Amino acid sequence: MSDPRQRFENATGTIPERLYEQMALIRRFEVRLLELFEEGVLFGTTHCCIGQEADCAGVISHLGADDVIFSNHRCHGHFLSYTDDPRSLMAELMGRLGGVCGGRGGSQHICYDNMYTNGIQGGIVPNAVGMALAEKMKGSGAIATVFIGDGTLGQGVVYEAMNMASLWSLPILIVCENNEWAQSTPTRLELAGKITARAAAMGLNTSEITSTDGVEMYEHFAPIVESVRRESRPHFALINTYRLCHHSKSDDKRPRDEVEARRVDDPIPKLRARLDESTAARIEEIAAERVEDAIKWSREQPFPELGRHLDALDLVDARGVGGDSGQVQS
Amino acid sequence: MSDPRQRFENATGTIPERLYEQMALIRRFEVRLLELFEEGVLFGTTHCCIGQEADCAGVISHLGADDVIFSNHRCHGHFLSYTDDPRSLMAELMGRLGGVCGGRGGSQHICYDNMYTNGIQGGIVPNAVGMALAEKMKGSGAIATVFIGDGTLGQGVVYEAMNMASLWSLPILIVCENNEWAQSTPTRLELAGKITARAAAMGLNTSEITSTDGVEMYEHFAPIVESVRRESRPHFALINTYRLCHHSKSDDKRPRDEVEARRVDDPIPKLRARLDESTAARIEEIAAERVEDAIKWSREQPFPELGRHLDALDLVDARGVGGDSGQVQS
Amino acid sequence: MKDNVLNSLNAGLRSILESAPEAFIMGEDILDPYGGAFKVVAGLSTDFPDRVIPTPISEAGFIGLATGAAMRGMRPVVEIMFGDFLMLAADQLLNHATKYPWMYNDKVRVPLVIRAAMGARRGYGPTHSQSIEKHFFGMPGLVVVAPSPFHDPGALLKSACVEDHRPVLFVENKLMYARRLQRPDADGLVAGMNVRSSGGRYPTVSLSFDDFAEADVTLVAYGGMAEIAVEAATTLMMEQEISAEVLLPSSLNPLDLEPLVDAVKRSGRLVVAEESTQTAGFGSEVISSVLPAAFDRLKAAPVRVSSKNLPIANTVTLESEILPQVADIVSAVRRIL
Amino acid sequence: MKDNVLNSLNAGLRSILESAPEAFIMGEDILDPYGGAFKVVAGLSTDFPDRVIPTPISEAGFIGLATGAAMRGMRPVVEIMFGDFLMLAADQLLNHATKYPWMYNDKVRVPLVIRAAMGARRGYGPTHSQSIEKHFFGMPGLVVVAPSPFHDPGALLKSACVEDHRPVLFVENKLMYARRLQRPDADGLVAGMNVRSSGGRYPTVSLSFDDFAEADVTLVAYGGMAEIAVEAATTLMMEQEISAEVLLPSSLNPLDLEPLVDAVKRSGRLVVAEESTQTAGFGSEVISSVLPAAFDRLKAAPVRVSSKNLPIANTVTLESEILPQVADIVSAVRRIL
Ligand SMILES: Cc1ncc(C[n+]2csc(CCOP(=O)(O)OP(=O)(O)O)c2C)c(N)n1
Ligand SMILES: Cc1ncc(C[n+]2csc(CCOP(=O)(O)OP(=O)(O)O)c2C)c(N)n1
Ligand SMILES: [Mg+2]
Ligand SMILES: [Mg+2]
Repeated sequence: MSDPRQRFENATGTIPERLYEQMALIRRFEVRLLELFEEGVLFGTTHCCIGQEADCAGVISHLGADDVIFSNHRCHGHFLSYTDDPRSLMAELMGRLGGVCGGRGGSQHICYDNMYTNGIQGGIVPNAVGMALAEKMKGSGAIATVFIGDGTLGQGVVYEAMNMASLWSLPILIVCENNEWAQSTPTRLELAGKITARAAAMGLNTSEITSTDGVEMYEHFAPIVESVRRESRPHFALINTYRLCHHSKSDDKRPRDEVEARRVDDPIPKLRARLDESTAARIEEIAAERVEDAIKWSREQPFPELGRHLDALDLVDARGVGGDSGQVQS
Repeated sequence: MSDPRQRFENATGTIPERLYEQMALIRRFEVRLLELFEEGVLFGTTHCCIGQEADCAGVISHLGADDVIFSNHRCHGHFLSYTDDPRSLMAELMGRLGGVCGGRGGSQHICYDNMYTNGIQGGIVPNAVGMALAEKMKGSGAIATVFIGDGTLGQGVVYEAMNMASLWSLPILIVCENNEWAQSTPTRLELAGKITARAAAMGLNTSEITSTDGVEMYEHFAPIVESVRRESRPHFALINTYRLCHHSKSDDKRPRDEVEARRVDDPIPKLRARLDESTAARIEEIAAERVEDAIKWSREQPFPELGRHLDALDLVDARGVGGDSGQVQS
Repeated sequence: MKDNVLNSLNAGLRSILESAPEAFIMGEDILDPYGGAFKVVAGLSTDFPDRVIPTPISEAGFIGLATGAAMRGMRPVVEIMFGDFLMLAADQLLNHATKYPWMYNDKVRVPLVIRAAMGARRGYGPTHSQSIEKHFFGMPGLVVVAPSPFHDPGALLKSACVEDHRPVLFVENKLMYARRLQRPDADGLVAGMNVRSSGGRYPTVSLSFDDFAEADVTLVAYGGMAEIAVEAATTLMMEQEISAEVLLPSSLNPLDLEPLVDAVKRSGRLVVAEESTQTAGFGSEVISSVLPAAFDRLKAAPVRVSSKNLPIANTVTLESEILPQVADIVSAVRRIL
Repeated sequence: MKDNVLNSLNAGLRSILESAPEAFIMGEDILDPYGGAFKVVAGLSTDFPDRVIPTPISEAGFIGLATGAAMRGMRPVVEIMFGDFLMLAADQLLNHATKYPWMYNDKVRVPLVIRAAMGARRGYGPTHSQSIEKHFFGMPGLVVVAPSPFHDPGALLKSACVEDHRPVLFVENKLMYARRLQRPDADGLVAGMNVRSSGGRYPTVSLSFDDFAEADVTLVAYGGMAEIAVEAATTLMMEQEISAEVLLPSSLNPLDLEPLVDAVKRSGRLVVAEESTQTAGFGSEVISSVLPAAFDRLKAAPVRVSSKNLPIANTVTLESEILPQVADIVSAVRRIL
C-alpha cells in the first residue's frame, strides 16, 4: 500500500531535497511524455502539470497509507508523488497490459491503492466526499483529499458535495489548484466573486497560498492536513499557481508573453536554488534514469487484449476477484 | 399581458389595502383548495403557501408587463399576485380544459403570459437566468425574477446559474423564501454555512429580510427590483419566513408546538391590523366571492381529451400556432 | 402489517440493515416521523439512527457520495423520492459509478443500490409520474431491476444490496406500493394461473392458464404493468379463450433471455407492455433480443404497448389516455392473432 | 478550405448567425484563437463577438440558460465539447427543455440546438469516447439528428436551428470531422454507388450498387458508422457479390420509417450498425419499428452490430476490439444470408 508520508519521512536528505526528488521526477516524466507524443508512441491526449509540481509534492507528502486521494485529468504529478511508481503510469499511458489499469483507463482514469482519478470535471468531488464519509463511518481515521482546478468550480455538484461535507463534518481536504486558466478560458471569464468565499459560505474551513515553492507548500499543508484529520472537518485549500505547459498535448493559444513572464515562477529552478548543485544534479540524474527505465520497461510490455471481460456486467460472476467488499486491491 | 405593477398602481385604496386584496385572495383560494381536496375534487397533490403570502404580493407588485417570473412547486400565491386570475388556476387544479394549461400541467406546471413554473427543484434557476439573458440581448429592459425555497439551495445548478448571472451581469432577481423547512427536513439538516454568503461569494448583490408583514415586504423590494433593472446586475434576496400549512396536502409532521408558536407571524392578521375592520371585511368578502366564482366556473368546465396532439413531436407541424418565435402567447 | 409491496420493501430494508453492517440508507426526507415520501423507509431511522442519513436536495451529489462510499467498502442504498429526479444524477451513473469497476481494471467494486419511485396514475403530473428507467438501459455495468407484486420485492432488494457487487437501479412503481403481494393460493395458483419462476437472483415469473406447454401469445411486462398484463390475460381468456402466457422479468437490464425465448418459441407471438414511452425502451430491447433465437417460430410481428409519446398530463382524463391500459394490451393481442 | 464535415458545420454555423438574428452560440472554450476543442466554431467569435458566449464548465447550467433564452425568442446553439458530458444536463433536457412546450399547453416553443461531439477511435478513453445519444431517444419532444459525410452537415444544422421549433440534439461524430464530404461524382455516383435521398428536413440517404429494385440485405447506419457501413457494403459486393443497400438516416428520433420499411420489404434482411452499446439503442428501435410493416417479407431475423457492452478503453487494441468494425458488419450480413 502506497504510503507517501512514510516514504517522505524515511527518505534521507533535507526536506528541499526530498521534495526535489519528487518534483524533478514529475517534471522529467512529463517532458519525456510530450516528446513521446511527438514520436507517436502515445494515444489520445494527456494533461501535464508542468509548473504545478510543488502542489503534488507539497500536499501528498503529508498523506498516509490509509488516506484516500482523488485526482482529475491532470493527475500524473499527483500519481507520482503518491506512488513513486513511474513504470506503471508510463505503461498505462502507452496503453500496455503492464499499465496501472491494464491500458483500459489511460491518462485520466487511474486507480492505484487508495488513489483514484477521473476525467469528468467536478463529479469526483462527491465521490471523494463519499469516501471520506465511508472512512468516518468505518472509523479508520483516514482522510480523503481531492484535487480540482479553478475551472471545475463551474460544476454545481462541487457545491452539493461541499454542503454535505460541511453538514456531516467529514474529513475531506479539497485542494483547488487555480492555475488561472481552464483549457483556453481565463479565470475571469469563468468565475465570478471570490473562490475561497464560496467554500467558506458553506461552512468549510479555508486557506489560500500563492506560491510555486515546494518547501512553502509542504509547510503550508502540514497543519492543514493535520487539522482535517484531527477535527474531522472539511477544508478547502486554494493554491494560486500557473500552468507552464499546454492544456493538453499541443493546444496552447495563451498569449506568449503572459506565459513567458511566468517562467520566473517555475517551481523546478525555484526549488533547485535551495539545493547545492551536485545534489540537484544527482537527483535529476536519478529522475532521468527512472523515467528512461519506465519508458524502456513499458515499451517491452505487450498490448492488452479483451480477455474474459466481454461485458461490464460480468463482474458479478467474477466472485473470486475480490470477495464481498467494495474495494478490491491490486 | 399581465402587468402586476400597473394593476397595483391603478388600484384604489391604501398600500396596505391593495396588498391585503392580493393576500386575502391567495389565502382564501388555498384554504378552499385544501377543502376541495378533502372533497376529492382534485387530483394528485398541491403545495400551498399559507404563511408566505407577503412574499407574493410584496415582490410581484413591483414587476411590470415585460418582466418575467419563474416560480416553483409552491406557486399559487405567485400566480395570483401576477395574474389576478383565480378562475384559470382553479380550473387547472381541477384538471379542466379551461385551466391555464388545459389540465396538462396541474398545480406545479403552469405558464401564463410571462410567468412559468416547474416542479423540479433548482432547474428553473438557470432557465430564469437564461430568460434574463434573452431580455438583455433583446434590449427589452425587462428583468426576470425566480422564486426558490431554502431546500432548493441543495441543487448545484443553482450555483452554476448564479455564477453565470454574475459573470454576464444579467438582470435577474433570485428570491429565496426560507420557510425553515424543506418538505419534512429542517434547514439545519440541509444547509451548512450562511445562505446569503453563498450568493455574495459569486458576486451577486444580496439582501435579507425577516418578516411576514406585507407592507414591509413591499417597501423592502421596491429599491431591490429597481436596482436589478437599473444596473442589470443579479440580486439574491433572502426572505426569512415560515410555512404555516402542510408541505403538500396532508403531510405535516413538524412539531405541533413549533408551528403553533409561529401563528403570531401569520401575515393575514398582521396586515389586517393595519386596515380598518370594515375595509378588511369587504376585501375578504370580495376575495371569498371571487374564489367561489372560480370554483363554480371551474366545475362547469369540461375535462380535456387528447386532441390532435398525440405526439409531443407534432409541435413542429402545428406551424399555425405560433409562427417562428420561441414564445407563443396564449 | 398488510402483505403488500410497501411492507415487503420496508422489511427488506430492515433486514439489510440488520444483516449487513456496511449497509446504510441515504435520501431525502427519510427520517421518522415522516419516513420518506412513500414511507418505504418508515421506522428505520428510529431503529438505526446512524445508518439512515437524510440528505439535502442534491440528487447528483448524494449519489456521488454513495458511489464513493461504495468504493470504500460500504453498501449504500439510496432513495430517489420521485424517479423523475434521477436524471439529475445521470452523469454520476454513466461516468462515475458504472465506469469505475471496468475502467480501473477490476480493482474496485461499486455495490450501490438506487431505489427510485417511478410511474404514474396518481395525478402527480408531468415531472412526478414518469417511468424513465429505459434511459438507463445499456450503460455498461449498470443492472436495472424492477419488482412486481408477483415477486418478493423485499427479497429482490436485499439480493441487490447484499449479494450484488454492481450498481443496481431498483425501480419501484409507486402505484404498486399499496398492492397486495400475489402469492400462490391453496391450489398453487396465482391470480387463477399456474406460476413458475426462472429462479436466480432476479427471477422471471411466468403465469399461464394452461400448463406452459403452449400459448396463443406471450405477454411480457414488468413492475407496475405486471398486474395490468395479468388482467389483460384474464380478459383474453374469459372473453375469447385466448391463452396468453404472462412473463414478468425482474431484471430489465441485462435481460434474462432464456425464459423469454422459450415462451416465444412456444407461442409464436409476442406483445411487450411497458409504462414508459415506446422509443428505444424495454419493448424494443425485448423484441430485438428475442428475434435471433425465435425468428423461425414467429407467427406475427411482435408488438409494443406503451405510453403515448407525450409528457404525462396532470389531469385524470389525459393521464389515462396517455398511459397504457388493459384494453390496449387486449387489442394489441387481438391485432396479431 | 477542405470540403470536409468540419468546414461544412463551421459554414453552417456562420450562415445561421448571418441569417437568424436571434441565434447565438454558447459553450466551453469557443472563443478564438482557440475556437472550440474541435474547431467547429473557429472564427465565429471574431466575426460575431457578442453572439459567441464562452461559458464556465457548467453543462447543466448553460443548457438551462439556453433553454430559458429559447423560450424568450432566442435560438441558442449550444456546443457540448465531448458528448459524454451531456449526461450532466440530462435533467434539463428531460424535465425542462422538452417538457415545457406540451406541458404548457403549446404556449411556448423551445427552439434549442445542442451540438455534441460523440464517438471514439481517437484514444480518448472511457469518458471522452462514448456515443450516448441513445439514452436521449424517446424523451417526448426531443429530436435527435446526426449528419454523416453523405449528408450536408452544415445544411442539416441550419435546418435544426432556423426551421425547427423543437429542442434538437445534434450528434457529431468526432472522427467524422476530418472526413471529406461524399458528393456525387460526374456519373452521379457516391462511393461507387447510386444514391437517393428521402428529402425533407432531415433526409435519409440511400446507397445501392444496383438500381434500388432489390438488394440482398438492408444495412442501416448513421453518423460515424455511415462510412463503415458503406465500406462493409463494398466489401460484400467485391468479395461475394452480395448486394447491400445502405440506408443512412439523419433523424434518429423520430425515425423516418418509410424508407426503412421500403428497403427492408425489398431485401427481406436487415442489419443495423451503431457505435454505441447495443441495449435499447438505435438498432433495437429500428428493428422493432420496422417489424410491423415488414414482417411478412423478412427472410431472416434482423441483426444489430454495436460496441461490446463495455466502457471504451483508452488503449488502441482494446478500443478496436470493443468498437464495431467493418468486419463485424460483413460477418453479421453473412450470418443471415
Ligand atoms: C464535465 C466536463 N466538462 C468539460 C470537460 C473538458 N475539460 C477538461 S479539462 C478542462 C479545463 C479544466 O480546467 P481546470 O478545472 O481549471 O483544471 P486545469 O485543466 O486548469 O488543471 C475542461 C473544460 C471535462 N473534462 N468535464
Ligand atoms: C430535484 C427535486 N428533488 C426533490 C423534489 C421533491 N420536493 C418537492 S418540494 C421539496 C422541498 C423543497 O423545499 P424548499 O426548497 O425549501 O421549498 P418549500 O417547499 O419549503 O417552499 C422537495 C424535496 C423535487 N421536486 N425536485
Ligand atoms: Mg485551471
Ligand atoms: Mg423551504
